Amino acid sequence: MLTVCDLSVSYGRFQALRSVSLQAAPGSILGLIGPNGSGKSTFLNVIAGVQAVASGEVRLDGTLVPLGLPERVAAHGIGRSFQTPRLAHRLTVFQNIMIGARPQAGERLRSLFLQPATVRRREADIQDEARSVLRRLDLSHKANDYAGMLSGGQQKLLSLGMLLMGHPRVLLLDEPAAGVNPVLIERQINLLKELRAEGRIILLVEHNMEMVCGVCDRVVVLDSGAVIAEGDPDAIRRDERVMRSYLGEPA
Amino acid sequence: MIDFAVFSITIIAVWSVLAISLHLQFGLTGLVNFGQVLPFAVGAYGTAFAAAHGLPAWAGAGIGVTLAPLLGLLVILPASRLAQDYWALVTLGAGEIFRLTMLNVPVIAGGDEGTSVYRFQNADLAMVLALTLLLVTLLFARRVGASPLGRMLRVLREDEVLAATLGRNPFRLQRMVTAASWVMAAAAGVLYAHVTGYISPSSFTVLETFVIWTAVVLGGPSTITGVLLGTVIVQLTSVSTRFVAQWSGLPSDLVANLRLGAYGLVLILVFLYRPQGLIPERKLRYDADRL
Amino acid sequence: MRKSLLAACAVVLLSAGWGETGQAAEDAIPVGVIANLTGTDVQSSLDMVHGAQAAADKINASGGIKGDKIKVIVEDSEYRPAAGIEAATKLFDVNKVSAVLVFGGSSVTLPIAEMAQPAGKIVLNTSASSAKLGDYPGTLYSTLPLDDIVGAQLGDYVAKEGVHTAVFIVPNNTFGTGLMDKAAAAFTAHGGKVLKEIAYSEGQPDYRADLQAVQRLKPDAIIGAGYGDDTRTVFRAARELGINAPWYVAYPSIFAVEDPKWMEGRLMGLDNGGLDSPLAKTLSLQATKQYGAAPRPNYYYAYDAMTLLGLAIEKEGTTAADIKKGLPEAVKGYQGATGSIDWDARGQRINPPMDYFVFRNGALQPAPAP
Amino acid sequence: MLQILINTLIYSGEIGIIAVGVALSYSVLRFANFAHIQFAVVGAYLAFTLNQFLHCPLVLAVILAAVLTGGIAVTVDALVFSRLRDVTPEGKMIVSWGVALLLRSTMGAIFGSSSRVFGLEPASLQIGDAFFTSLDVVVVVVAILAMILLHFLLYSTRLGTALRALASNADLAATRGIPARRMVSLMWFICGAYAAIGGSLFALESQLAPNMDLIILLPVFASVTLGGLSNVFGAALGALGLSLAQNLLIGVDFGSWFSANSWSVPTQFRDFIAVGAMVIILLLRPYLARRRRAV
Repeated sequence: MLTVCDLSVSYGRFQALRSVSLQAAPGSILGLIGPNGSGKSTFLNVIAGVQAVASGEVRLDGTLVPLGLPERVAAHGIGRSFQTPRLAHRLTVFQNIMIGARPQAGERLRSLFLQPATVRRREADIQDEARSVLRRLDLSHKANDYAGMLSGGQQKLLSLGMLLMGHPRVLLLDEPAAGVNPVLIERQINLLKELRAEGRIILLVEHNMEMVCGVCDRVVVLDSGAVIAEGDPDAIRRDERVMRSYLGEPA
Repeated sequence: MIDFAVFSITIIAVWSVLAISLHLQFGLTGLVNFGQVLPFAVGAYGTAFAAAHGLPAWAGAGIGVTLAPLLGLLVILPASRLAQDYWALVTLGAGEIFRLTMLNVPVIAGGDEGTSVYRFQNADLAMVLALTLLLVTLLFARRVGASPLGRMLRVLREDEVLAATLGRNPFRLQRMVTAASWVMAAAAGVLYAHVTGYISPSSFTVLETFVIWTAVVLGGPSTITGVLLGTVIVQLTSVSTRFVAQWSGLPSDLVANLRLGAYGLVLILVFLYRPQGLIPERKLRYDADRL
Repeated sequence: MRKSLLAACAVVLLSAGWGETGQAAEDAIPVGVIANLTGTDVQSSLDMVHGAQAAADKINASGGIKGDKIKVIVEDSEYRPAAGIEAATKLFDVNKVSAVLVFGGSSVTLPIAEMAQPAGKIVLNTSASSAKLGDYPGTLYSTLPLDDIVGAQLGDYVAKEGVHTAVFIVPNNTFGTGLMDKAAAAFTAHGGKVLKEIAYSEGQPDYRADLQAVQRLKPDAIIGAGYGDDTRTVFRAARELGINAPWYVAYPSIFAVEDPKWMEGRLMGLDNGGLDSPLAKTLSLQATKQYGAAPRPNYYYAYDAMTLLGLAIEKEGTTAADIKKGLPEAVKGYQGATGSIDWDARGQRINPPMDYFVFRNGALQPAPAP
Repeated sequence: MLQILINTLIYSGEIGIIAVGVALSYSVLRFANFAHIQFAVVGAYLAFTLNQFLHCPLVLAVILAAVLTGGIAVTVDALVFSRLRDVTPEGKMIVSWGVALLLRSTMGAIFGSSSRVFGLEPASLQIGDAFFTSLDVVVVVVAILAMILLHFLLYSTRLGTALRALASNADLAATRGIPARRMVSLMWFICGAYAAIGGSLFALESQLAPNMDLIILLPVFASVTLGGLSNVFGAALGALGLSLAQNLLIGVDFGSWFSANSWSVPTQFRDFIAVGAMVIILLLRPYLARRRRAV
């Protein structure tokens, strides 16, 4: 269970988040929607530790998740993808997938020089896993292309694949469907459903209502940094305040 | 000719170690160290300090090789939170502070006048030692570069935040690289001191740093072959301008100026037309279809 | 593409390298000259090269040494120890010289001596003056007196002029501080009091900040050393600050006077003597004609060094061991451009002729010895 | 004390004019431009050539040198930096070193490595027990005028507004129809011209040598860092602060506070103060920045 309690963030006088609280259970997908600038990305950033926070707490299964320390957050099994995918552009797709694996014995100088056999074994395991993840994403044919050469949609799939290598309990996904062609969106939806079935918690920030309604179990609506509505997708579709804040967007 | 060739090879080997050290920092990890001459100078001055105070040579080497990574950590500790161009200024400044200290505090190692240190009487021995050091650093850098660690360092070079969200501590990795590569540079400094037999502040100016940078950028910062090739080209150009000056009959000061200008031109042209250097990073291929 | 590039580099470098060794002529005696053709103080350095060349030309014009001509090979030291050592290695090894003439501060000359000693080669020092240079007997010979000699003379001179309190102003380098230490020791030995020692960084746009303390201390005199355009800036700062104490300096001829009217009678100093010899006058005229300006003293030191080297080679032979044997012989009774040269056992100049000068009517005029 | 203030003004005038250009180009292009220092040297050489060989009056020579150096800066941008859009800031910084090396050696090749002097003989002036020269007055006045002119350019003209818009947000400025290309060229021109004036003043006060960049480099970058890197007038204030710190530390007799003996910081530590200040400010920067954000 992921519990977020009273999360607030402010830059000077501007309040980016106003005491946001929410819960997400294992094996569920929580949608997070709201107009541009409503604080969705900030919310994900805070949970992922990328952004320093003013107040509030995040717990995963009762354990406090440290804020402002991305590497420690990741160790708790929380992984985040970004709206503009963060990738190592000058590494290949295969290498990008591999760096998602954790821990890697070969990243410590001592094991690198003193336990070469361990390093080699772990590396072989990682490669095997990377192959299966690539197959799952249907990206095997791009394995030896530079990540920077992929299309936007493929880059989003790739960053999802990097996350999977770390076996996260919680996935924070920032607009995985934006600018992606329908075929790849379909593939992502299937993937998300599989991940839900595996018992993971998924927080999905998305503008594409088709995707949100298609996969989310529950949806939270943010506006100006505050939660204005929460419920199942159908209820949210009918909510008047949501309609107003989305103004013009077909509900 | 043989002695001069031996001397030149020794010097090229020393500079190659410096270039490999910069390869680890910049080529792999993306750390812009504009004070690369600092660990080099610290190594040399450890030796000079020992010589000036009657300590044995191994003590001097010990001082240099321990002090350099400590200084490196000191510089990078807060600086790791800085953008790379700030860090460049910090390292540039740190290098100058060290040089000015050595210049103005003669108690340490003779001030402007410098200090004589033990000089290898056997030039061949010096060359063998330099090549051995080069081989050791080369094997180390190769092992690191081709390992999962090297892969993660490259991620750091591309995007520190990505490395952090993947559960790595970028600062820990940067500290590790700094410590390791500054030890290398310091070792090169120790060796250099014993090769030249004389240490004074004028050998460790900002210009030295840029000779190393030119070599690394020219050859290709991300590959070991690249930085070695770059170093060989730059050092041979430097040596051969002596011959060119005599041969062409041009005044030596003009030739020396042209040489410096050529370094500048190389930096510009490489960035304009071949940003990856003469030898770009090789793509590592994996078989994705195997079951 | 890559391969062809590499090949091209290799061809250019190798042809440059080997082409040179091929043409080392058999019937010429190669002599190395290491000077800083780039870096600081290039002008004096070039004067030195010209002086060495003038002496070699003279020897060659009179038929060379036993029929062999002297071939002068100039290498750049960039005023950096590393480049100096590289230059020396190249001269000793590729050009097979037995002796090199060196211009440059002691930070360049010392490392060269350090490597020439085990190699059994000879270094002739024409400009550095650190007392440390005396530590290489049999390797390093100087045609100018070292700081221990000149500094002591300067200290004596100032004390004998009736000065009781003084401030030192010198550039912050081996030359400046070395001279200061020796002069201060001699000065205090005569009962003088040093109020402050100022070592300024070279190349600054302004030395007022450096000189302010002098204004307060009101010394009887300023004792100084320095050279080039920095001294002009220092003088200007002193003039602007209203510091009217007289200046006693080593080598006044290498100072750049800023305002001759203000300087009138205010600048005094001692210089290595002998430059009023007929030989020096002839050389000065010749150099002025050739290069458009009267040369600095390094010209004469280099001239003497090259001539002595020629004499030594003529007496004993061309190897370094021959030259080592020949030099002490050659110097006996030699009347050079810088007067008679006496060497102590280390090969360093003692009892050098000293000239005293005072600045009057816009130029340095001879002054009586104290 | 008055003397210390006067010395501070003069030195900060020389350094400040050069430093504002570094800050200006940092604010627009986001990289530390080492080539800028070399523009100062080139400008000084041009002024020297015009004045000594072509017998231009000094004032005209400096103005012409400023214009020419501005032109050189624009050319450098067109040939090099404008074609490096996609290169990282640190890459551009390395290239700027390349440009600096090239310019320096060109100066060395043309004018020789030895130093030159203008050989002015300015009159001595005195206020109380403080001394200075007519040239010093000119330096300070020119520096102040240059700052006022720059302020006017940046804050009271449409060009300046456009330039500042470009500095604060390049993408936004582009959408507003600001011709970025021309603005950047203009910026290079201003930088080159200011560097040339600063370099000429520096050379007039002392001497001219191809490697004088190394003497200017550290105090200039220290000033710019003190001023916050991308803050143009911060850089000028930084020069003032740095110069004051240097002159105070050197000029004040600390010894007399504690004993009868006079003792002050030896003057050779002047550069030390500049570099030390730069490194300390840079090292503290993340903490300062964090505090600012938290408030």
